[in-house]
Amino acid sequence: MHVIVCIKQVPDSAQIRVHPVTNTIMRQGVPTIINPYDLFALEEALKLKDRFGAKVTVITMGPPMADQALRKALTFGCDDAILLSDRVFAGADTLATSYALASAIAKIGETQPFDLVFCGKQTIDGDTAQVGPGIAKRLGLNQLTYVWKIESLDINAREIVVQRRAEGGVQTLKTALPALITMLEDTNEIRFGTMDDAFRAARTELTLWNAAAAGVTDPSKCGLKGSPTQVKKVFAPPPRAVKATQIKGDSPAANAEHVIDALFSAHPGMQDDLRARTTQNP
Amino acid sequence: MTEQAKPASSRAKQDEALLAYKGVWVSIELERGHVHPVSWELIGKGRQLADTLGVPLSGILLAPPDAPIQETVADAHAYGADTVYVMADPILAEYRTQPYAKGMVDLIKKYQPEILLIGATTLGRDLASAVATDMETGLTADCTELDIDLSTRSMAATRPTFGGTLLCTIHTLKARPQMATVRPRVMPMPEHQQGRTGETIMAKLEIAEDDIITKVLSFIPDRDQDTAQLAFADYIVAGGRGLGKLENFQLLRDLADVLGAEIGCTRPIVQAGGMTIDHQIGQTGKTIRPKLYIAAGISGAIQHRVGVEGADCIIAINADPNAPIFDFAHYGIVGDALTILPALTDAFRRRLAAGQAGR
Amino acid sequence: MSEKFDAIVVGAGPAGNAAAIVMARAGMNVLLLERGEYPGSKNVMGAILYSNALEKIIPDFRESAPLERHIVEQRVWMLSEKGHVGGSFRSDEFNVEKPDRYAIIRVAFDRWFSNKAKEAGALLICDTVAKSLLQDDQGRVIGVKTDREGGDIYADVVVLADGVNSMLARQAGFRAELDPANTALVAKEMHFLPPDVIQSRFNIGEKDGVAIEMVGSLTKGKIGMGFLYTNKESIALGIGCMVGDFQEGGLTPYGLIDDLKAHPSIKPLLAGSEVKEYSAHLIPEGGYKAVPKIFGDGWVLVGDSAGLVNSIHREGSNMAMTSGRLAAETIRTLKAEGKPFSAANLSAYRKALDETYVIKDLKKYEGMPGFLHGNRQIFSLYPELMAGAAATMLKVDGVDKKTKEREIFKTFRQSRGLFGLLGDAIKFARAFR
Amino acid sequence: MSKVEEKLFQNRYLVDEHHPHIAIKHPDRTRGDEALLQCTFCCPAGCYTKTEEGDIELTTDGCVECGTCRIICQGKDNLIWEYPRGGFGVSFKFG
Repeated sequence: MHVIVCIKQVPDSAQIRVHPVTNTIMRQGVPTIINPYDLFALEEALKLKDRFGAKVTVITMGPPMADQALRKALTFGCDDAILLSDRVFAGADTLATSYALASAIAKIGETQPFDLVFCGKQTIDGDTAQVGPGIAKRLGLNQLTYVWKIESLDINAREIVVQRRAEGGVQTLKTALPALITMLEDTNEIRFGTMDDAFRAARTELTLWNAAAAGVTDPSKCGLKGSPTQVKKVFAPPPRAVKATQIKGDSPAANAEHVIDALFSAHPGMQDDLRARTTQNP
Repeated sequence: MTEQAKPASSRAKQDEALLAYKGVWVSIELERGHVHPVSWELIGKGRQLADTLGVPLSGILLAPPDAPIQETVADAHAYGADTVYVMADPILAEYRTQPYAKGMVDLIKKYQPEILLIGATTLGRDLASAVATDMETGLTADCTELDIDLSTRSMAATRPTFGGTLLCTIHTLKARPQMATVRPRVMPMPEHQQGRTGETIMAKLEIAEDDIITKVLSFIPDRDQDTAQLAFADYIVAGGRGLGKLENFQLLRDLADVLGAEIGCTRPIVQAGGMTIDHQIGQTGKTIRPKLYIAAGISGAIQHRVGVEGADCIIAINADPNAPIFDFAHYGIVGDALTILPALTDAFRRRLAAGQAGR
Repeated sequence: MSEKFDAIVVGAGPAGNAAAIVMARAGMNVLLLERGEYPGSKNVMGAILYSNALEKIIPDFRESAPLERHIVEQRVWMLSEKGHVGGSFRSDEFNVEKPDRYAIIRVAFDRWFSNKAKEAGALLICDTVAKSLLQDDQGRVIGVKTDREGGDIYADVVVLADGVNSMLARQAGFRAELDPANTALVAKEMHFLPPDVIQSRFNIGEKDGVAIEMVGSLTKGKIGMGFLYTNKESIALGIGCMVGDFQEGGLTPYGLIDDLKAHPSIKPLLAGSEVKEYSAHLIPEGGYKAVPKIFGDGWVLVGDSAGLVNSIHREGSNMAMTSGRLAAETIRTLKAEGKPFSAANLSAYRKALDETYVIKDLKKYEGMPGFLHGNRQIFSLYPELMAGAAATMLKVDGVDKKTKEREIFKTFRQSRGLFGLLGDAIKFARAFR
Repeated sequence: MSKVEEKLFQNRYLVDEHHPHIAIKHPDRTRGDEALLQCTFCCPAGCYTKTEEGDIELTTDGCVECGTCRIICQGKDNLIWEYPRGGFGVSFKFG
């Protein structure tokens, strides 16, 4: 069994601050990390390695320094790591990214057929959740997004049953391999690799592919040229200084009445919405 | 943004192809007989964008035949849609990517809208990325603002980036339709103009069940879920160290029951074993975006604030008048949460008792 | 299958990197273990780099090392309640082709330094904590146990460069726990400002930097020292006291640094800055007397882990690099001669260290810790007296200078008494001799 | 006390959810423990807090791993002090 996991090296956005006075974006000292959502995909793939002895290949598209993210992924126990790096890819939006990754994954499939591709739900810098589905579409993989749990996996019958988060509930789906799974957050916790994993990560030769090596046939579909969307400007949101309106009441009961009056007048639909919810389950 | 210098002819040819795309479309999400409100919010926004561009606004509805289609189409017209494209087929009973994407892409290729808005629900996100890849067009997710740049007639989509610390404005210049998903409760609800009518165009779903590999085995609605769904909950009541002993959290549960709300807490409560980690709200816990968030006995340190700022309305109860939470809550009650919570519970129970008209 | 190396270095700070580079260059099979996510992620320092120690390891370090500013002005302030009195040494001497001191940012520097170790051939592994030493039945160190599964790693010699807390050496009973009376706790903040604002406030050019060392009443009679160093687009501000003083209460570390930030001499320098990091670190200040045994069967102790810090002159990282280098050179020689890494053979490391400034300087100030304890007034009284004296002398109010001098002498005598003043002067001189 | 929380918010932490690296050995016997009481005003990250009843509680989330509490409590057998698991805990951006 062979599983491919796509990861992305992103700036640790929790560390990006907006200067309170000048409202400029302060990026100093912001380290790069593996996109946190991808860690749930990595752990799920490694569980398949534990259960079925699956080979886990991790791939990322990015600048040369994205190799650090791959090395970190190896320390969790992945077997192989491929860095997709080429100037042609620079500035790619999600569509162009999914094209490049899909080409590379197809290239991997030529020599080592794969059963599953894992992606994180989204990235914390792009937040668009489109690369996974984009790859699935291009490679004709069955797309299973927001997966909560893999219920069963039958390699011989080429079948997988997953639970995924749907609108207002959880859906159980059955589909055929090969499939692409994007994992929901908080579904598992990334493991702490063994010492052998750490040594292998430090010593493994990373496979470096440029566009040609990755089997990209149409460079115009990559990078900025291949990106229909273009970021016009990045700016800091206007500071939201809302001071609480203090509810003045001489007793807890009076306070309660006043705040509910204020609440329902500010949010007209809320009383009916609440009433509808609570009468459903008395 | 100056147009990249391209040989005039190929750009002209390309512009012409783009010009063929006309009109604003909004995906109407009808699942299990219920239209997700974000669809109407987007019809309202779509109407605005269509009027700015001087083009028609259309809804697009994919649903099983036994769904309340007529009723939904009528509502769509009432909220402002000029036309509604309907694709009714039993295959569409439970959402699956393949049939829904196929249906939508066929309609897009046939009627060529220039803008397509989809609600950023789990269904909408899954569907939008599949459609965008098929159409090889641009998709901007979770937008907070949508405007038209009349100089290029292209849509300016503004969305949060880097985890919400920053915003960015994105254009889709050389691909159509310009796609965008928008989160629920971001755009205002439009007015329901009773009696407003419009056109309805039926279309056939060109895919058979046996062409579809993925099967839906079951669906369990959220209400029966045991684990806290804080990230998706509309109403949340949370407590912090200010409530004192863990037994006092029962007051929180009483209020939550009356409101049908989820219960949350701050980091120290999880550490003290008061609640499990999936109830924790804040920087190292969940980020919540409820309609109403009631915080009792929570000081509101920055680590908590970053997790709750997305709430529509925050009511804070704290004994300390200058607790930081009063700097970002909408309503504040300075007092002892142990007496105010029961008062709130009774007041809400009376107000929400069935049939009791608003005071 | 457990791994075997010629040498394991624990800690990728200045001492560890220095040792790893020297041994790796000698062709030894070296493992460099770092518990943090990347080298520097667990290290905190005021952050002035003195070039001499590093030049002996990487002579052309200036070409590639991430250096913030080279220091062109060194100021020494005694802070009083309302201001400061002090001197500053600024001269073109600093603007030589190879400046001797730079302000650096430790995370950037340590990552660079560890890359040099990797280039030399050392194997760097982060995210891994060395939990304890592996010893044979004679107590000889034969490797380390890490916090990863299957984490026993063997080596002929282990270089303990794990910093001031020196967990491994203490656990193995090679050295004692730190003494709160002789260990300083320093709180530090990184304040970000646009480069041109820093340059205008300190009257320096693009590459130049200012270092301010402070001592004073701000620490409310506790033995406390502060610093302010200018980086390219940030200012490192820190202040601390002995842990023993904090134990007496009345002053938290974050309260202390907030007081410093509000001090009239400091506040204007930081106006409009954005704090991007708050950290704290221990500094071993026991001096010569507190330096433990730094070698044994199969192990050596280098850097802060060996307490090699001369706090009077704010020297720590250079001593770490020198001790790391000397330990590695001793090991390299023994390896070449095929000799075992016994305590006797490794004692050559200590002998080499004795000949350098490291031990000589520590010996010179051997009495200083004791002096500072016994004479708290250094930190509370004298700064006030000196500031008062300066204010009196400089105020042009018609009072003749002679009367002013008598007045100043009267205030000194009143507070310390004639013999007190003499005693302080003698003890101070002796401690500095 | 709130002052230190603003400072800690600036730092980068990889909190190791289920493995706090420092623990009070006898949580039921902290009242009157002089050393632990000193930690409440010596710890630079304010990890130690005294409750109204006088017990000392420890939250290691904001710990900067300086070691001050360990050397204050040395010899009192009231504290277990270790480094967080590899890569976890505070991760300085500048140091």
